[in-house]
Amino acid sequence: MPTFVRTDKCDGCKGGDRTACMYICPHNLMKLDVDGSATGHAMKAYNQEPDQCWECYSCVKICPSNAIEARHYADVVPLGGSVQPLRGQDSIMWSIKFRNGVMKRFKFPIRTTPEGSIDCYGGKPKADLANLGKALLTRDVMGGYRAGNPAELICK
Amino acid sequence: MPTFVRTDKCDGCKGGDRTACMYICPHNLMKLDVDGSATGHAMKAYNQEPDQCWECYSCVKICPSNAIEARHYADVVPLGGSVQPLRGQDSIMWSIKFRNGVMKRFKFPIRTTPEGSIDCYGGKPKADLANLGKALLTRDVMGGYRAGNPAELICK
Amino acid sequence: MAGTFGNPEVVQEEVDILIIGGGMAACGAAYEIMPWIGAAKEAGVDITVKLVDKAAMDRSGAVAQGLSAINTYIGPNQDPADYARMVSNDLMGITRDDLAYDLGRNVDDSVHLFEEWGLPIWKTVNGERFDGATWPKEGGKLLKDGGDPVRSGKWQIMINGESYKWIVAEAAKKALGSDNIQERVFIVKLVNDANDKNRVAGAVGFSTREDKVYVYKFKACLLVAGGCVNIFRPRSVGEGQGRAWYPVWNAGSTYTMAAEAGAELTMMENRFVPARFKDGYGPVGAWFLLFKAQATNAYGEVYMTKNKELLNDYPPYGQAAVPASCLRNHLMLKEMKEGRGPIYMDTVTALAKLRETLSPREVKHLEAEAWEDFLDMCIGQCGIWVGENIEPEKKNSELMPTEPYLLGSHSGCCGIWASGPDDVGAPTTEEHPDAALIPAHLPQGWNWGYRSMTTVRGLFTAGDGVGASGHKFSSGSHTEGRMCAQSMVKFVMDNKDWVPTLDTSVEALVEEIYRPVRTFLEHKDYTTAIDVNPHYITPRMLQFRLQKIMDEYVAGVATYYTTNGHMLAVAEEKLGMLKEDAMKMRAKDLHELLRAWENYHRILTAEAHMKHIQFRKESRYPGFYYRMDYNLVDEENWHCFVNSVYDKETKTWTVFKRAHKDLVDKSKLFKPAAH
Amino acid sequence: MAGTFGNPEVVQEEVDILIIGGGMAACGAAYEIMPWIGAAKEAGVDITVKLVDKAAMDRSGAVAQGLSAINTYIGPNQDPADYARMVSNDLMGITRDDLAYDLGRNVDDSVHLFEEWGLPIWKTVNGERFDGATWPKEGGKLLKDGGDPVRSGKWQIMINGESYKWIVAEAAKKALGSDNIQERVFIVKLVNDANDKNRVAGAVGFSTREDKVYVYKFKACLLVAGGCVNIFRPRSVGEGQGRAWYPVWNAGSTYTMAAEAGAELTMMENRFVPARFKDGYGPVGAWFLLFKAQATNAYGEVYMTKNKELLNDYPPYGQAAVPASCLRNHLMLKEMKEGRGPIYMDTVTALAKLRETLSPREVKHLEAEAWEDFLDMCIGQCGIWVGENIEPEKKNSELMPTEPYLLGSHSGCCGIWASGPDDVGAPTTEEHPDAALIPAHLPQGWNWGYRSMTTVRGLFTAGDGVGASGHKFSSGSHTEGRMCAQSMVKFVMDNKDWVPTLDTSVEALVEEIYRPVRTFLEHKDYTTAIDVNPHYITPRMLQFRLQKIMDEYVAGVATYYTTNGHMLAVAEEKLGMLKEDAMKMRAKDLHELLRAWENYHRILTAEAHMKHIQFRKESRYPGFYYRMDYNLVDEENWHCFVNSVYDKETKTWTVFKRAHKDLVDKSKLFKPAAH
Ligand SMILES: Cc1cc2c(cc1C)N(S(=O)(=O)O)[C@@H]1C(=O)NC(=O)N=C1N2C[C@H](O)[C@H](O)[C@H](O)COP(=O)(O)OP(=O)(O)OC[C@H]1O[C@@H](n2cnc3c(N)ncnc32)[C@H](O)[C@@H]1O
Ligand SMILES: Cc1cc2c(cc1C)N(S(=O)(=O)O)[C@@H]1C(=O)NC(=O)N=C1N2C[C@H](O)[C@H](O)[C@H](O)COP(=O)(O)OP(=O)(O)OC[C@H]1O[C@@H](n2cnc3c(N)ncnc32)[C@H](O)[C@@H]1O
Ligand SMILES: Nc1ncnc2c1ncn2[C@@H]1O[C@H](COP(=O)(O)O)[C@@H](O)[C@H]1O
Ligand SMILES: Nc1ncnc2c1ncn2[C@@H]1O[C@H](COP(=O)(O)O)[C@@H](O)[C@H]1O
Ligand SMILES: Nc1ncnc2c1ncn2[C@@H]1O[C@H](COP(=O)(O)O)[C@@H](O)[C@H]1O
Ligand code: SF4
Ligand code: SF4
Ligand code: SF4
Ligand code: SF4
Ligand code: NA
Repeated sequence: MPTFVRTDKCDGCKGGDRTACMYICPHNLMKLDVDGSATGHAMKAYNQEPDQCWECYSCVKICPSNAIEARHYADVVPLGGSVQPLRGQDSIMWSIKFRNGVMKRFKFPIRTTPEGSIDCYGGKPKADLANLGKALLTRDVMGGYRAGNPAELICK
Repeated sequence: MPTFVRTDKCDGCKGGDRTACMYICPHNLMKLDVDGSATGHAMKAYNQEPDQCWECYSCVKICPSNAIEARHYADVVPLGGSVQPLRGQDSIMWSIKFRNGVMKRFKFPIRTTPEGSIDCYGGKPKADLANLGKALLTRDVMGGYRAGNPAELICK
Repeated sequence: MAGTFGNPEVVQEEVDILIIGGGMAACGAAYEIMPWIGAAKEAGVDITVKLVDKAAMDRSGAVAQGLSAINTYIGPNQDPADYARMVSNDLMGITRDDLAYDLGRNVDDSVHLFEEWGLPIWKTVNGERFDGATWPKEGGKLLKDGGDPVRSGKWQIMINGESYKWIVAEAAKKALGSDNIQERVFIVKLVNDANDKNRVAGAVGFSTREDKVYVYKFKACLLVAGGCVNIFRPRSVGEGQGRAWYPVWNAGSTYTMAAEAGAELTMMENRFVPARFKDGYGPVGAWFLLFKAQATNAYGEVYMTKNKELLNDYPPYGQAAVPASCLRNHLMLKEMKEGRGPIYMDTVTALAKLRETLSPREVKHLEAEAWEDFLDMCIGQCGIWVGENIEPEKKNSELMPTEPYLLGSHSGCCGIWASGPDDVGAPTTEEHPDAALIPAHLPQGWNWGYRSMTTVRGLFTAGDGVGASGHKFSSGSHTEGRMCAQSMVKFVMDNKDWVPTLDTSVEALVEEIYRPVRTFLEHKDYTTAIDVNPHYITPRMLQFRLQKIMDEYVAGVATYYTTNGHMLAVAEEKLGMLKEDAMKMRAKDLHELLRAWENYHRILTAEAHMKHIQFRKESRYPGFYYRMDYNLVDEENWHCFVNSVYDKETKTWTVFKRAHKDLVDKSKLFKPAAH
Repeated sequence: MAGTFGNPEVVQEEVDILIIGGGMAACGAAYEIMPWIGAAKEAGVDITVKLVDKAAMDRSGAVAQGLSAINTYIGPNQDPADYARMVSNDLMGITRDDLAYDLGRNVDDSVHLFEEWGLPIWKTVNGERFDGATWPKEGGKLLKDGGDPVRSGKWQIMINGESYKWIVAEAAKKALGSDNIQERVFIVKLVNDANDKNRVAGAVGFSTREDKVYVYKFKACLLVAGGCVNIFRPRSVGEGQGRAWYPVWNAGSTYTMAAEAGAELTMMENRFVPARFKDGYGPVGAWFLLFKAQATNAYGEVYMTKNKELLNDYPPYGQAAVPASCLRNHLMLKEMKEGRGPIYMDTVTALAKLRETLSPREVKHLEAEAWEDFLDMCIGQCGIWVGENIEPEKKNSELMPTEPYLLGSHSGCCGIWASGPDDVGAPTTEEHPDAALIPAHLPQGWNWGYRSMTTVRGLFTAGDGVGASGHKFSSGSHTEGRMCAQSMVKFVMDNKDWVPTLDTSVEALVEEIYRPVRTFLEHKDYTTAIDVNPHYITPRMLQFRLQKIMDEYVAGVATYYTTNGHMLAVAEEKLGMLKEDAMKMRAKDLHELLRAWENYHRILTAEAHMKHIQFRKESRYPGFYYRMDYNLVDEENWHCFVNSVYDKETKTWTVFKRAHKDLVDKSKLFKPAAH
């Protein structure tokens, strides 16, 4: 299911020096063809190694022009289906088309806080070197420590 | 073990309209890169689909410039060996180099008559329509018919 | 002048006889046909012939690389009946004795011609063996004059065969004349006659070098485009996937075109899974038979001895003096499955032993002989040896059963149901409980007028094309081609006023053949990378998909050759979708158009294979494949042929039984079954 | 300014702490470390830190795509000891209770942070389940405030996890600050200290975007570059080969770099062979545990029931209430091997049953939940569903065991031998018959001063890096990273005057890293086609070769996961040559340089795997792999860790045993063995 870039939609991220898809692909697959020498389509992006694509959709989800789609890997999957997301700030919408034409749509939450809003240490204790290596910083305020029943430890 | 073409040796069969390697490859793999757009090497040949190469050596044997060699298929075979023929009119010489440097040479006959000398029907009987479908044309003169013991045939 | 990529020139030609393919069978036909055409001309009938090959005849087909043995040579001391028995035995009893017997009595003639033409054939002179160029100096004789070939096995004789095809093609080309030969045209399909749907009237193909479509009309056609390679995933999947055992370029064209034309296929469930030198696919015959090497498991145990009790599971076949190829695999596979691999060819012991018994001169040649066996026909295996530093006298080599191949001339017997000789006692009627299920338009019995004609009028075949025989090899394929030459001349003379009329318009045929090109041109700019596009599929990916389906569900290597009815049902569904998707193949150039149509041929051949395996509710070829839901050889219910016809309109198969009959006594093959 | 392709700019940087990787563990470390660095600064010690990731942290590592569950959440009602027991049980008894227990008591803290940061976690409110955005309106609570998560299994809780990594990375990036983060740099190797060869002093890598080599010096380093994918041939070999279960981009960097630096590895024989939805690799956890689906053979038989007697072959492990993952595979494989495949997940029955028991509102969500499970973490599986017209309520899907993966955080336990907590009763000495074979420079016992330090001074690891534990998953990996943060700050403070000195010159390092580039530039014009050249090998072909060796000889899918000592010996020889050939890899651009070094990392990891399997003369993980020459779980001789060290000079491995010890009572897991 490698991704492909639609020529009619990609604008090369408006000529910025790094494109969104190149920025995000965990496997370094997306590439901007600056002069068109690789694809014949200058200033548009392409997947430079489709058979290494994990189909993680990171590029699909991030593209500001919705120019990236996936064609399920042709050596395995019959043609004609598509699975396309639209990722917003707090939710993602999936449009799903079967080979036989059946359509489905799903919407799922992705985040309960605004993007960029994380306040890492707000309301958290200050680190105290005396505790270094003894306990995670936030275990008291976040309540995540499970002390355990000492009787369960054979040698203790 | 796809074949490769050495840039220093291939002369594009001197610009003839069909090259020897293109002529011979049973799988249509060898191609002349007329303008260099495919390989960067104009008027030289290349193997356009190495992973479909049967390693039949037809191209290797026919190249008038000895420009074609084989690099044993790298997804299977450790590097460093080579198996290279020189095919003459009546015999073929093989130079064999192992990965570890061991060398061997072999020479084998390939033909007992001069190339092009076959006289198809010389000394053969004329076809007689009365025999059509009854016996191969040359079975009497070439002595190849084995009549068989009729007793072996159950229903006859 | 050729057209453009989007708009090919259309070349229309009418001949009396079209030969599709330029391999061993085609060369045999080409050689044999001209004198008979000459005779016909003298009798006032002008017959034109054309041979079309996708490649160059000098090196096209299975023998491109050469061969190191001629595997079918009867010689003066064996009977054609012995040969027919051997064929039957190796193919688990279900072969056509008429075809094998007929081949056996004729095949040596071709071999004698090869020798005359210049093929070097080893000889034994005064008990010592000499290569094909040396024996004349030692007082040896030609085969036809009683010369003594070097037998590797009962049927095989050794040659210096690097130029085998080159030599055979020279004779064929000289005979036909270059005007009657068209190379680099790939035939895509046969066209039925407009007035007789059970008859062929034409064929259509395209040039792989120029933008041209060729439309041929004819009275008779010899379809000899070889067997089928690469429908199963090969064991090497990178660059090495081109290294198949059988020629990677034979793509099932024979079976698919015949099926689409309506010809009856036979034994398409059969396959050949050769045990070969691992990775290089080097042949084993010379090692087993000439060098007398043994194959062992990783612990040095000879599995043919160790596991011989397993043969008792398959009476009477297991009791044959030489167990069938599939049964040899069966015994090997037991070791692999139970974790006692790798399997080795014990070359070290074999060569050491030979050194003890051969003459000093022969010992000198021994090493060269071992290398020549591969250099003549499987150079890739030498590539493995040099890369892995294997000198066969010092280090053993691994063996491995390969992915399955479909063919009718080597040790397999799938193919087309062909008319046999009428003088060996073959049945002429159909008498068995299911005879009524045989579609009515099909002939009764094993011969229907023209030797080697298929069930479709005017369509002939030979070599890998003829099913239910096998073990013809290079020489036998040549011979079968020669027999076809005569039948076709006869057929044309009998039909001299008949005019072929295509059942499809030339425009529609051209449109169909160039569909992958048009699909590409229409959609290529939709995406930025031409290989990933929702509107089409590359032939390469299509091939991978086919191979994956066959490998995983139709008893490929992935499952140690096992399948069952459920897996076959899944395969059926997946192949169905693949066939639909094949209509969306793209071709970005003529080379890819070639790959597109090759793969279409592969798909249909694969489907036939699957349908036949589905129909035959037993495991006739243990070691080649196992239906685990019917894991036995069921002589009572399945000692019969499985045949089929394809309907190109509905795209469906009708599969049915035909009765088997022995024309020579097989009991001579078997020792009595162990308790 | 960057250099040129042939002549990269060299960037040298000295920091106190280098974090290699940007995945779950790295993000945990990044978050936890800054307050402690702040505290150190107040105490007068300035500590600098840098995080280097080959990709972009927002979507790097295994969680790039998202996840649909957090698989390790203890909750208030289970004990860390229960968790340690589960880990041990699933990994056939050989795990480090100290590591698992320590993780178990700390892991929930990270989960609570994730929820604070914005990760939607499903909740049960008044007996009904709600997604992570809906429960607040229904009166649900945060986990930390006693909210009730939706448990799929005993340890797993459901999330809406599409943005899981994005959220966790946001916290990490904010904490560290962008100046301390370098993305798109691939670290190739660690550099030992010139004065202490058992200590790390630096690391070297290259930019995948600019012609730059990065040389880092440091006091401490956290190596958390994930597990290892693609050392075995995947089942799909065309375009689909990118579709692996675990992230295709994690290439064994963690294990290889640690080994080359001299760190002791542990349990590298372990692997994970997940049973997954066929071809798409869709996860099965939610289907089994949440939707209560059953897996059957082709005949509808539930193999876990049908074959349960097989569990008796493996006492006591077979008697666990939940059989280990490998044993579940073992029962499935029996069906496949005996020809009763395909295996199916019976989604149809499961969904139909659920409809009967859920509330109407829940039923409405059921279909969406089934799809979300894949859309959140394995979109490719939905690709299969749409292509094959599979609606899970109407048609069952095939399951299949995959090719093997090497990892330490999921259901596997290979990795690096790491120092554990000192308060849970772990051994501090080595007492077993073979203790003398442990190389003398290695520590005794399970803790040696700094939590999560490897046996190499200054080198720490977490997540997939830590061996002999497993079942940490995303949350546990984050937690282990956090523990490392503290240890590293401590280590740096304890070594504040120590100055790192690289044991290799910068020039030599640069030369080595850019060797594939130079090889390419030097030889590329020798042949007309750049991919076939006798002077180099493409990383792609090298990878195929590696996968073929591992698949065929080291218990890949080709042999149904079986091997033996002979096959391993062949693998050893072939891997040796492959390692030599790796020196001849070419890189035609920076992207290929990345692939070259990834594949080098894969080779060494694969070699470690092979050496460990060779050493452990039993079959500890039936269903993951079988040594057919020792096809049993041998508690008497092999209830122990297998550990190893690599010597980068001689390129050889030393493999040895370490004693295993239970720190929590395992007998609670087992019912008495059936006769
Ligand atoms: C590949 C191979 C083959 C053999 C062996 C080893 C190896 C490695 N061995 S050992 O294993 O035992 O070692 C043998 C051996 O030593 N001795 C022997 O006698 N025969 C052996 N064979 C078998 C024979 O070669 C085989 O039986 C015959 O060649 C079969 O003859 P024929 O049926 O004519 O097929 P072909 O492959 O020769 O020719 C096919 C032709 O068709 C063309 N073609 C194909 N599709 C076409 C299309 N669509 N349109 C137009 N043309 C289209 C081809 O170009 C070719 O011309
Ligand atoms: C892929 C995957 C993973 C999981 C699951 C399904 C699937 C399909 N499942 S389910 O199956 O159960 O469905 C889980 C699930 O639902 N719930 C859960 O909690 N965990 C699951 N995992 C497991 C966790 O994801 C896993 O345990 C953790 O992510 C492990 O964390 P860590 O050890 O940090 O590895 P990482 O992959 O996150 O990060 C690796 C980082 O290293 C970078 N990197 C790698 N090599 C490098 C180099 N040489 N130089 C520089 N950087 C270099 C990477 O870019 C990355 O940043
Ligand atoms: N072990 C064997 N026993 C008998 N015949 C064999 C054996 N191996 C190969 N042959 C025959 O030798 C010829 C060439 O074999 P191969 O190289 O396997 O194609 C064929 O006729 C095979 O049937
Ligand atoms: N020699 C044969 N040829 C064809 N079909 C056969 C043969 N022997 C048995 N069958 C088929 O096997 C099935 C059972 O046949 P029977 O056992 O003869 O009743 C029927 O479908 C027969 O058509
Ligand atoms: N059949 C099962 N029985 C028990 N636990 C399972 C089962 N399948 C999956 N799991 C667990 O569920 C979680 C996710 O599973 P998976 O999707 O297989 O990665 C892991 O913790 C697995 O160990
Ligand atoms: S992110 Fe989208 S618009 Fe930007 S370069 Fe990539 S494909 Fe084009
Ligand atoms: S889907 Fe993922 S792996 Fe594939 S190109 Fe996009 S970001 Fe890269
Ligand atoms: S035959 Fe040789 S010289 Fe001629 S084009 Fe081919 S490689 Fe070049
Ligand atoms: S070796 Fe044979 S298949 Fe390969 S390119 Fe040469 S002629 Fe073609
Ligand atoms: Na042979």
